[in-house]
Amino acid sequence: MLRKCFIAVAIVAGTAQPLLAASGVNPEADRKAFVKYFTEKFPKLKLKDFVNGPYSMDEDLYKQWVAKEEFPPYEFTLEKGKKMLATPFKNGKTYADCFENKGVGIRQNYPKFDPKRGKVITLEVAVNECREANGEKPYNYKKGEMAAITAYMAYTSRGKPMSIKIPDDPRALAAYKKGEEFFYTRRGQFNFACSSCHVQMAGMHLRTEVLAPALGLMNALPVYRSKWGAVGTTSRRLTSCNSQVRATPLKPNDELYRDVEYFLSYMGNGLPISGPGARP
Amino acid sequence: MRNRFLIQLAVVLSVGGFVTAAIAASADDFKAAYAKAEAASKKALAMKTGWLTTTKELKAAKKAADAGKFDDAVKHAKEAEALANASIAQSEEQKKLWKDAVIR
Amino acid sequence: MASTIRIKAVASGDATTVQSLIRHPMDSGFVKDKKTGKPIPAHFIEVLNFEHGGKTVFTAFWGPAVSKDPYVKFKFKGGKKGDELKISWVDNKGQSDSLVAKIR
Amino acid sequence: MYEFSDAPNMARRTILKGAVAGGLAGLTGLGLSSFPFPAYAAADAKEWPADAFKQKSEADVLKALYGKTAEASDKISLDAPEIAENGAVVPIAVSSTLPNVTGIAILVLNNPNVLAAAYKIPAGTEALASNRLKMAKTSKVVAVMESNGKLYSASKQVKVTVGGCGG
Repeated sequence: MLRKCFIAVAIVAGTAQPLLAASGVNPEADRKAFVKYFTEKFPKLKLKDFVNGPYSMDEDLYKQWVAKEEFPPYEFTLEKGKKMLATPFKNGKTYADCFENKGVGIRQNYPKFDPKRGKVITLEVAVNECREANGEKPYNYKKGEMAAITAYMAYTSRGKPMSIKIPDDPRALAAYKKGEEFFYTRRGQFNFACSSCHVQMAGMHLRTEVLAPALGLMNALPVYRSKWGAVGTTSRRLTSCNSQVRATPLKPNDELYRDVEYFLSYMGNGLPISGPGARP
Repeated sequence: MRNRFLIQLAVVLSVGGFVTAAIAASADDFKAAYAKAEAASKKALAMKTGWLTTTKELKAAKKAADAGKFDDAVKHAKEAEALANASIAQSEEQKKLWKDAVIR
Repeated sequence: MASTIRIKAVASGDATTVQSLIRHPMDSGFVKDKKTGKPIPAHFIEVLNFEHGGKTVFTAFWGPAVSKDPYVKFKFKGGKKGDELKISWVDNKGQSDSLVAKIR
Repeated sequence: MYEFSDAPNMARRTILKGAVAGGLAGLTGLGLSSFPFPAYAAADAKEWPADAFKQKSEADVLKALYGKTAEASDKISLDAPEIAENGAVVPIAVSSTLPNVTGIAILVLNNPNVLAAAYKIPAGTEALASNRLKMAKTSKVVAVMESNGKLYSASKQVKVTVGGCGG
């Protein structure tokens, strides 16, 4: 009798703290440590302003950003995305048939874990799966149409808190953990990890650029970069970062890229979506 | 931690340099050196730890060989191999070390 | 084809502030095509004109150093909510576009 | 990145010649031949000051545009960043309290062609213009205004660097 009771308690506790004891993975504890680190490092910055990256940290950059946001250069991309979302496929169906709330105001829920397939589904993957399910060719994962439609979807989610869920499923936790490992692993001839620039050196000037903090970084994606003159996807952001440290970038939409997006998006939970963000 | 790694890398690279300086290389020397470099590079890429500089050296090796400059070609191939091996060593080392960087 | 011209024209007090964004590559002629290695020929808007009440209120003369999808802002006396503002541009290849927008 | 500095002078001239020819040919494309007296003042490629856009120095640009030289004025405000976040899109705004301003020119002295933009300001339009420019490298930016037939200028140094691991 007593023993049964113990088991029941253990199960209840298990759902509250996903696999904590079994795997040693505790995303919520990681997130709290992450937030604490950045809020202590930047005591003057409001939590919600982390999603605007370097623009929140340098007055000269901030002024340039405000000047551009008066009529943002990604305005045409947003219009294109909006049109794409409303345009039916050849079979008459639209993206609205694939997404909850017709694809509007849902960006904050991605990447999400699909328990049926045991896979992390990023917004970009969801877009391409929707296309393929309706007999259309998938988009390139880096730019163009993919960037446009996800930019518009992010725009309709602006201000909503990032709401990534990591369910009590060993496959979800494994993906999260692999993402975390990717984030902290040094790579490339420069021997830099994502975290080297965006944790330890966050807010510092590298040459004259200000390094964005990792906290809230994914909330701004997809992102318009002045140096691209265009909006790019998460895959493009990651391939570009890898190249800069002289690491051979992985293929766009590589499993590790999806995992790191899952990890880093979870770190940004509760912070508002600011995508499509703008960055130098 | 990072310093140790960079020193290792520097040693590997300089050894690669010395070996080639001594004797004039032939097309066969190049082929052998290139095959080894290519194999190491493929292994690194499969481990998702490739370096762009490895690919660059491989290309430079091929270009030099095409121009008949086998000394140069071998030098680039050895450098590519050293870089590929260093990238693999980096990956192995990071399998443990990444945890030290985690925010706690 | 959707118009290449976007306008925000807002009347406030006795003046109207106009902001415009135009979809145009504004190729400088100095950038090389990454695939072909050949320079992308210069292609840029030369003249942009704004007219209100039958009178030109602002004319821009642009060269290839104006950014892609160019932006401009100016302010003129007069103009009230509902008034028409006519915008037109012509580029160095003779392409052009125009739009009639309402002041808000 | 914009490789302004890579282009040899010859190529630059050829491009500009082509630009002028293209602009003139464009008039027929605009349909102006069938409406010789357009009811509205459409953008007219004939007005484009081709010669001024070819010049390599501040003095030559001002000579080509206005036929005179400028004197420094503290009545012109030139709002430009200290460090451009990216040379591809540098927001620059100019305004002035000078009376009767009829023209504004914005020059980037280290660009291959110095004149970036020129604006015609009719009576009733304020002495104000804001735009986004490309800058090849660190350079002095000069704002020039024509007021009561005289030229005045203000300048500011804007630093431009190449992107690194930032963002």
